[in-house]
Amino acid sequence: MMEEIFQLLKEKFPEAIVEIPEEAKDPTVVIRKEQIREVSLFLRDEVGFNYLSFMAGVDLPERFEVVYYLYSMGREPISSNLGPLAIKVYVEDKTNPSLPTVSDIWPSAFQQEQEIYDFFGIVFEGHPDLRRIFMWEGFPGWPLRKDFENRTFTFKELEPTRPKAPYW
Amino acid sequence: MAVALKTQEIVLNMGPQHPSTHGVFRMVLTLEGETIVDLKPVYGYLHRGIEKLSEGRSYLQAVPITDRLDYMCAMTNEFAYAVAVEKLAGIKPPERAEYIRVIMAEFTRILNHMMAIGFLFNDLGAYFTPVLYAFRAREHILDLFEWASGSRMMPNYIRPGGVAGDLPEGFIPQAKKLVAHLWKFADELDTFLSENEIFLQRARGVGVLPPEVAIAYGVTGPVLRASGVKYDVRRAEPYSVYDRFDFEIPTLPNGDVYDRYMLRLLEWKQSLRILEQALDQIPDGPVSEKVPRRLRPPKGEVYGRIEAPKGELGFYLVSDGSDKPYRFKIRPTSFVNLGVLREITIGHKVADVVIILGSIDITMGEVDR
Amino acid sequence: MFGLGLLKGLYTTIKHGIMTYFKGYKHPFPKRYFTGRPAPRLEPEGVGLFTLQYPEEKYSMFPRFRGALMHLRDPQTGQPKCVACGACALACPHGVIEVVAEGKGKERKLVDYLYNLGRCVFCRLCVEACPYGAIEMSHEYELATYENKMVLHLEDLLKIGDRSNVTESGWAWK
Amino acid sequence: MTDLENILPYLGELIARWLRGFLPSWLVDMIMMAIVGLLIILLMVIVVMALTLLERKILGRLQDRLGPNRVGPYGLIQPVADVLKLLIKEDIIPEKADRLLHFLAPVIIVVPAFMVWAVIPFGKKLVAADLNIAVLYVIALGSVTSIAILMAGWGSGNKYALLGGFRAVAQLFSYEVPMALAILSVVIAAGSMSLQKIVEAQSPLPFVLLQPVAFLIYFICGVAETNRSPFDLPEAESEIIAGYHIEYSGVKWAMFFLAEYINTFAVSAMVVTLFLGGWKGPILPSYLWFFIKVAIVVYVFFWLRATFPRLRIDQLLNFSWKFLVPLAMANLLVTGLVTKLGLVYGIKVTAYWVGNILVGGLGLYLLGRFTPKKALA
Repeated sequence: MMEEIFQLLKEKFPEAIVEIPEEAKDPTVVIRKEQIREVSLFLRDEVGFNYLSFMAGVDLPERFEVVYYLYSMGREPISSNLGPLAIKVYVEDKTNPSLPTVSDIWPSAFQQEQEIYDFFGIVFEGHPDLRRIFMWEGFPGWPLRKDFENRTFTFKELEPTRPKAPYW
Repeated sequence: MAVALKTQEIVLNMGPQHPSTHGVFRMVLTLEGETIVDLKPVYGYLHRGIEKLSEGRSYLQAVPITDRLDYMCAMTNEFAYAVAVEKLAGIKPPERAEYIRVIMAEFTRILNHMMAIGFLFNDLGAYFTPVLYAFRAREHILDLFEWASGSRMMPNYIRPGGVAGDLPEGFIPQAKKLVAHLWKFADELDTFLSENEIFLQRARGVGVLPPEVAIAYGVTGPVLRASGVKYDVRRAEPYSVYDRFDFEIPTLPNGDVYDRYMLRLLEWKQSLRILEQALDQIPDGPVSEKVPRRLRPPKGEVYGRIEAPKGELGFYLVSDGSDKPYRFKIRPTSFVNLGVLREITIGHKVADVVIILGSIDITMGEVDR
Repeated sequence: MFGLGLLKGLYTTIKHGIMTYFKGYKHPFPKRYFTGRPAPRLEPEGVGLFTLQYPEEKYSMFPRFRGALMHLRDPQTGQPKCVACGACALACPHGVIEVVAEGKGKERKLVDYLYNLGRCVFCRLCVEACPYGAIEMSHEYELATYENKMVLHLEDLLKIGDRSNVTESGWAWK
Repeated sequence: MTDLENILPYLGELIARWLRGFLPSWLVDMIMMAIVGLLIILLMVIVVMALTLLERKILGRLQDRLGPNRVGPYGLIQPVADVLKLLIKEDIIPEKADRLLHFLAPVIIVVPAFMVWAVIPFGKKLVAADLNIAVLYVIALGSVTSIAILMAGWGSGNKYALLGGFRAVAQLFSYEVPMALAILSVVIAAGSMSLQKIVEAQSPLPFVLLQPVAFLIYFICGVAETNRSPFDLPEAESEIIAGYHIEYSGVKWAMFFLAEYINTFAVSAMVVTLFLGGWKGPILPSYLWFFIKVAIVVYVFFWLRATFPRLRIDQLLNFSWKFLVPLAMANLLVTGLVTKLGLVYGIKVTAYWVGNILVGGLGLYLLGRFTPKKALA
């Protein structure tokens, strides 16, 4: 099943696929970040991956990775479930990481992208409301990056960064 | 109304200190009269950085931390984590451990559903009665958990590779007794609440979530199945020993608050069916595989998921070969389910927002992590 | 017909209300003036009074209950079994334990054992890590203090161990 | 028994006779009225204290709990502790509040609550003022409450309070209409507006048996008038937290609390007086019968609170205007027709019954048809 999908992707977007790692535990395909929207639309509409389970950012020493886990669900097709299919996007630029949003393709990406922005500082171009949702706007640093200073912050340090009420 | 009366919109802050936002959730509502025009969820009041904390701990030390994600159903959190780690390290837990896990997970599901129903009625204004009845039955379940693991709510019982210890003597007869009682309690709640005309009026046709929207927003669990989508990880991607049990995935067509309530009741009964089978079939044998205390799984990444009471709960783990996870990502059920809140509340009244939120059934520990 | 569902609901609540006088924990006199034996856990019945008047009535704890940490003594010598290997401190997810020891190698001797109760999550990972069976979770759960005395020392932990009448670690997990 | 029955009027007469010895009679009348008023206020405060404890105890029992049990044996001194706590609590006035309205609202809400008791007959001879328009007086006083609630809602300068105030006004105004109509059918059946006369008209059968539909309507409206569950929208705990009294604390909050419980008690007393035969009853003195009956009605109030979820505001108003008002009017029509026919008692009772069952059954059937169903389509 997955082989066919990979074949389909290779035919349709030959230049978009960076690699298909063989040793991965879940079927994985690495997509160039410029083509992620087209590939996503294709996977959603033509293949039927209508359910984006989650998105995760990973901070590797050489690059950022954003992982999309796709499944499919429908009204009745318990037997015809696709997935999982992991799409990976490498974000090579570590200083100003950015990639296109998929929040209009899978609305569930809306909050997930906010979360990744909040924790990794990866900007999703075209996201309608990209803001920090767990930390406050102006929190120093991106907590889940590996270079984040892992220590106790004092109140005095953080207080000036906090937005003043009303802040909605 | 033919002529709409123009009124000034007011911005109402619901939460973080509000009796029915289920914790420290905050909604910024824009109201026209009592009708919701806009809703903006605000998170982060319970953010503890669990993902970051877990990256600094070994695979075993992260188990007590997963307990504190969705503190209502700690057992399933551990279960999901164990499934992920076992997939990562290639461990196969023994048979008896799998059965114990299923028993614990199904008890947790019942516990969560009864509390969800109870708190839904609290939001509806039933002044604590269903909640306290549910608390009462929950206490019996928690007694079992305490008996087996030593702690009511933070059991730290299901570990990668098995469970912490075998079931104590007399556990299974007591559990069977409790299952019989829970059948009765389900029926009692059914007569108590299901036909209540006030509840029907409040809940029918409120917060309707169409299946397409539900899928697009990644909603899982009872909320999804109440919209008529037959999707359950236990059947879609069977983990543990769920493929051995005979049970159904109930779905309901309307996707309103009432259906979400009803679906929890139906699922509760299916869980009891699983429990009856599991308690009968449980084999003897060891309960834990030999797993080193400092587990060093091979390099790679993995996503392990289970059907938690609230929906799909998964852990995305990236290992770099060391004894600590390189990336510890939680796929939080409540957080993803909450994404659809704005979509289904706009146009309803203030009183409906709280019950829609209650019917989605969130735990802030899992939303904010 | 409208109202049948409402009547069913009313029937359920009044049934519970009446049954509290007959089933469950019985309090013919205000229990607070007669403190007695530990209360049993109720059998699952569904009706009956469920209030336990806490400070006077208490549950008896399950054997595996995880309360505060305690140190066990060697029954022969009466000395603490702990050899200050530090496995517990390493296993703890929250850095609760600090082992203070003297000497190196065979000479290593336990001097003090700092247990930060304020940070403990009672997960029992330290006990499982202990190769000598020197520590165990006690059944003590009323741990609130008026002073900021959250760090327990070796003698406090030994006192808890003496109180709890346990000689073997992991006795409940067999 | 007659001694017990007459003990309070006799005492009053004794005091009055003694006072007349050295005071002009108009002054004596005034003093006697003041004494009666004070007695009623005192009684009400005690009743409220008892009610707060009873409510918590009863709710506790219905929920498998014990209720308050810490202060004194069985928690009997709990209300005293509550009152003390409320009295010594800091009184906070929000910065954005309209200070005058914020101050006046608790005063205004508590006065009509006490005033209702002037006309309610506690016993055969125990009524402060046997007005011949007592029913009108009670209805009129009931509507004053909504002004105070609106004042509190607006004056607090809080959005939740404002929502609560809006809800309260809409609710109280809507439920006054069917309430008045329900009382009217009782008045027609009794042929008088004086509450004493209405009580006396209920022999041998109380009006609950003759006018079950009016009883139901009045009871529902009474629950709504006192803002109690399932009609507690103005102070909906889970939605708008406490509604109009969210910004009140200490003594002012206690005033709202007092008024609410007195109103609950007053509505129960009105239900008893209008429908359950008032102080009538065998053997025991009349005032005891009155309190026993009121206690039963109050228990039902608490029972409802423990069982039912709350309605939504639009459903609440629909229920009043589209169901209760037409039903009350139909009931009024039936009552008027039957009374006008001037039949002998036995036939009249049967006619009432038939009419009520027809009206009530039809109403409930229609309501059931328009209620969503459990059926899983």
